Amino acid sequence: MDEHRSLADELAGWAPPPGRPRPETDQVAQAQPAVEVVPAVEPESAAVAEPSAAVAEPVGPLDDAELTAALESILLVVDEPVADDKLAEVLDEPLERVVFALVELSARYTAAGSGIDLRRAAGGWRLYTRPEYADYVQRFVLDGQQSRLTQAALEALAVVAYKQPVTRSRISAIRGVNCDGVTRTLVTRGLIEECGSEPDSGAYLYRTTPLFLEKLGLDSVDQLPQLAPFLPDNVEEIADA
Amino acid sequence: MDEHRSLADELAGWAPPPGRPRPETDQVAQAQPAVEVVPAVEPESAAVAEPSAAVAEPVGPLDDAELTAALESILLVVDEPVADDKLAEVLDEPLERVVFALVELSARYTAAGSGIDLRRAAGGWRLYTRPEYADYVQRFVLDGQQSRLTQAALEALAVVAYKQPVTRSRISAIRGVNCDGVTRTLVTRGLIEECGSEPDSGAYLYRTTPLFLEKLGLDSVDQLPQLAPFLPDNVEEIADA
Amino acid sequence: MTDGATEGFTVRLTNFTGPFDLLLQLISKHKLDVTEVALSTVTDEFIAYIRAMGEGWDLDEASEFLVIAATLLDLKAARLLPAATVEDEEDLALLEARDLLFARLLQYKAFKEAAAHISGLEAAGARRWPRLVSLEPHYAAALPELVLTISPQRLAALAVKAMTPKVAPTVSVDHIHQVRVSVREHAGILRDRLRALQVATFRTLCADCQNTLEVVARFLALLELYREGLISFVQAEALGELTVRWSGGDGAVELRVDEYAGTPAETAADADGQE
Repeated sequence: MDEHRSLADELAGWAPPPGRPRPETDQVAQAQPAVEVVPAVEPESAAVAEPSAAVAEPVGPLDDAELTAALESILLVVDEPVADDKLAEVLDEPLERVVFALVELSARYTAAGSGIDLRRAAGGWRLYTRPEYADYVQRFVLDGQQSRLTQAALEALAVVAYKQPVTRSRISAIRGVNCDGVTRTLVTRGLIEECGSEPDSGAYLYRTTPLFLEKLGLDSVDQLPQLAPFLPDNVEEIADA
Repeated sequence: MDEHRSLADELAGWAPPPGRPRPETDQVAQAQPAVEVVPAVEPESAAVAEPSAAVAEPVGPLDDAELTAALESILLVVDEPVADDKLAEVLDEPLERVVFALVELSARYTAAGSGIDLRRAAGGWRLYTRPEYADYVQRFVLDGQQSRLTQAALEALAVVAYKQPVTRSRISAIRGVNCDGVTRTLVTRGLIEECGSEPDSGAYLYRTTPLFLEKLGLDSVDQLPQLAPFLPDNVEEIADA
Repeated sequence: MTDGATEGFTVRLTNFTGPFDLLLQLISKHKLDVTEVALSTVTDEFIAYIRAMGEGWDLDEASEFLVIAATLLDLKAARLLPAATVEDEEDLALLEARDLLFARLLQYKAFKEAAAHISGLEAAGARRWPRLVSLEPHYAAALPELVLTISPQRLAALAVKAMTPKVAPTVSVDHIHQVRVSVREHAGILRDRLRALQVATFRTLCADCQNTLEVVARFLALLELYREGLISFVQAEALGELTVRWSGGDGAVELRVDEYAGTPAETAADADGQE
């Protein structure tokens, strides 16, 4: 939420170019009709070849419009949030330029009231549907909707989010109930994962996953509100005593 | 290709409105801040609520901007081309209006030089990467691709082979970790495929493909070894061998 | 969890996720802050709710409820005495126990609020779907060819490995038909056993229980013995082993244990009247 607003701030006073002419793009399109053809005449050769060799080198640097369009194309095929530096690397463009283009693109979608929402999540960028149209989208998402988390699972998840890396027994101690079952559920749902073990006890440690951040629309756990305001200063010491 | 040209014909002489103001959309966005705002005064009630009950019915007919945005949202998540009459039915709008909105949206993407291409194919509409940017997309897709499956993917493949047809959440439950990612990899690699959905949950079911059999040198899944001879005792050694 | 009233006394249980959650819900029901007065106010209700739980306990849950119930009873008893200055070790221990309970309660409360925040984010996220479609065929065709050299035997072994449960399966007790048990009877068993052993863990004391209901009965019986001042509890860490110590001396002890609702004996009728 916050980063969304700050995104807008960043872009305040920045005028998107909605209808500027782009003759270059059209020329490129006409010059490369072969790309449109679905290949598969000799798929083996393409598959066996070195990845880099199969890819034609791009023709010179990208202008702003091309960069944005290339990002849109790539974002259309990603299946998890993609880091801006990976995009910069693939496009062979400076990171700042790519980040600026992404921020601008996201703001442009929002300003235009597009049903597509470009968001930063879990340290990367990905296209999402805009929540306003969830009712319609829902009818097309055939894959079984995951049931919402129970209160117990949410509490355990909160402890992991704020205390990570953390053992199951610590989660249990904070909640006052055994948490083995809900911990297992959270691992199966991909929201938390094991990350080594505590040196002394050998007990598994758990942390939240990128999927957790993505499902919650967070870029990092730092965006969660501070726990401290809820807590008197000395609670931790007393509780750990 | 053909329908692409016919689309272009259809659109000949049609002027896309690249930068027209859309106050309605902004109003809608402002009228629904609740979706973005973190509520959670009574988390229990929210968590317990039926998914369908949580969905507010759309408020009256859609204006042009909303209709277009709703279409964008839907098209973002559909994998197979979706027929215009199905879109019209779900949106509860006249077919002509929906078709017009789709054609207009496609033209707008093209006119704006967007990296997103809305095309009619196989009797329906789907978002594709724009061919001009195929080189970049391909570079991105090939970046870091492995020719071997990870241990996790192999294990998920084994579960599908013996439990098919099986849902992703079942694979995750069996393996005790989230398997959405590896399942996608196996689908992309053509080793497993969707085969309908579970009646109750609507979750996709997966089964192995002929390519899987071919790679293993089998004629049918019936030729897979029986699981009975393996005792739990030595499972670890054999599997890790 | 449990809902509604069981015969004997009327309590309306909302879903609670543990002893701290139950305490907080009770305190907020009385519109109180988390104070000593609040704890004292809800002590009886807390114990009443524990009684009403009946089925659905497991040993791990029970011990934590028991420790908290014991602390609450201690605090309540202390409040009934004329306010005295802290002079002996027992008072000091009580103050420590109280502070620890407050600290853990407030800590839990903070995480519960954090969980509410996360729930809100989850709800908002559930109205947003990511782009997740299969690769356009010409890109998929360009992927490096897959090397898959696994043998069918190894695949079978992997399947078995994946399907072998990673954790000890828990035995469900849901199917066990309900047996009526007597708290008074179990209090007697525990009294005899503890007088002989002097010290025993809760787990040991319940080792011969045939079903959950018997564990609950032992649990309630321990509370009764505690209330009578015959035993004390020691627990090194939260959810750790709960140790019970006999402090009733060597002489014969008459138990004044009221029966609870659902007891087979005819004494069940007056169970709700007890305090």
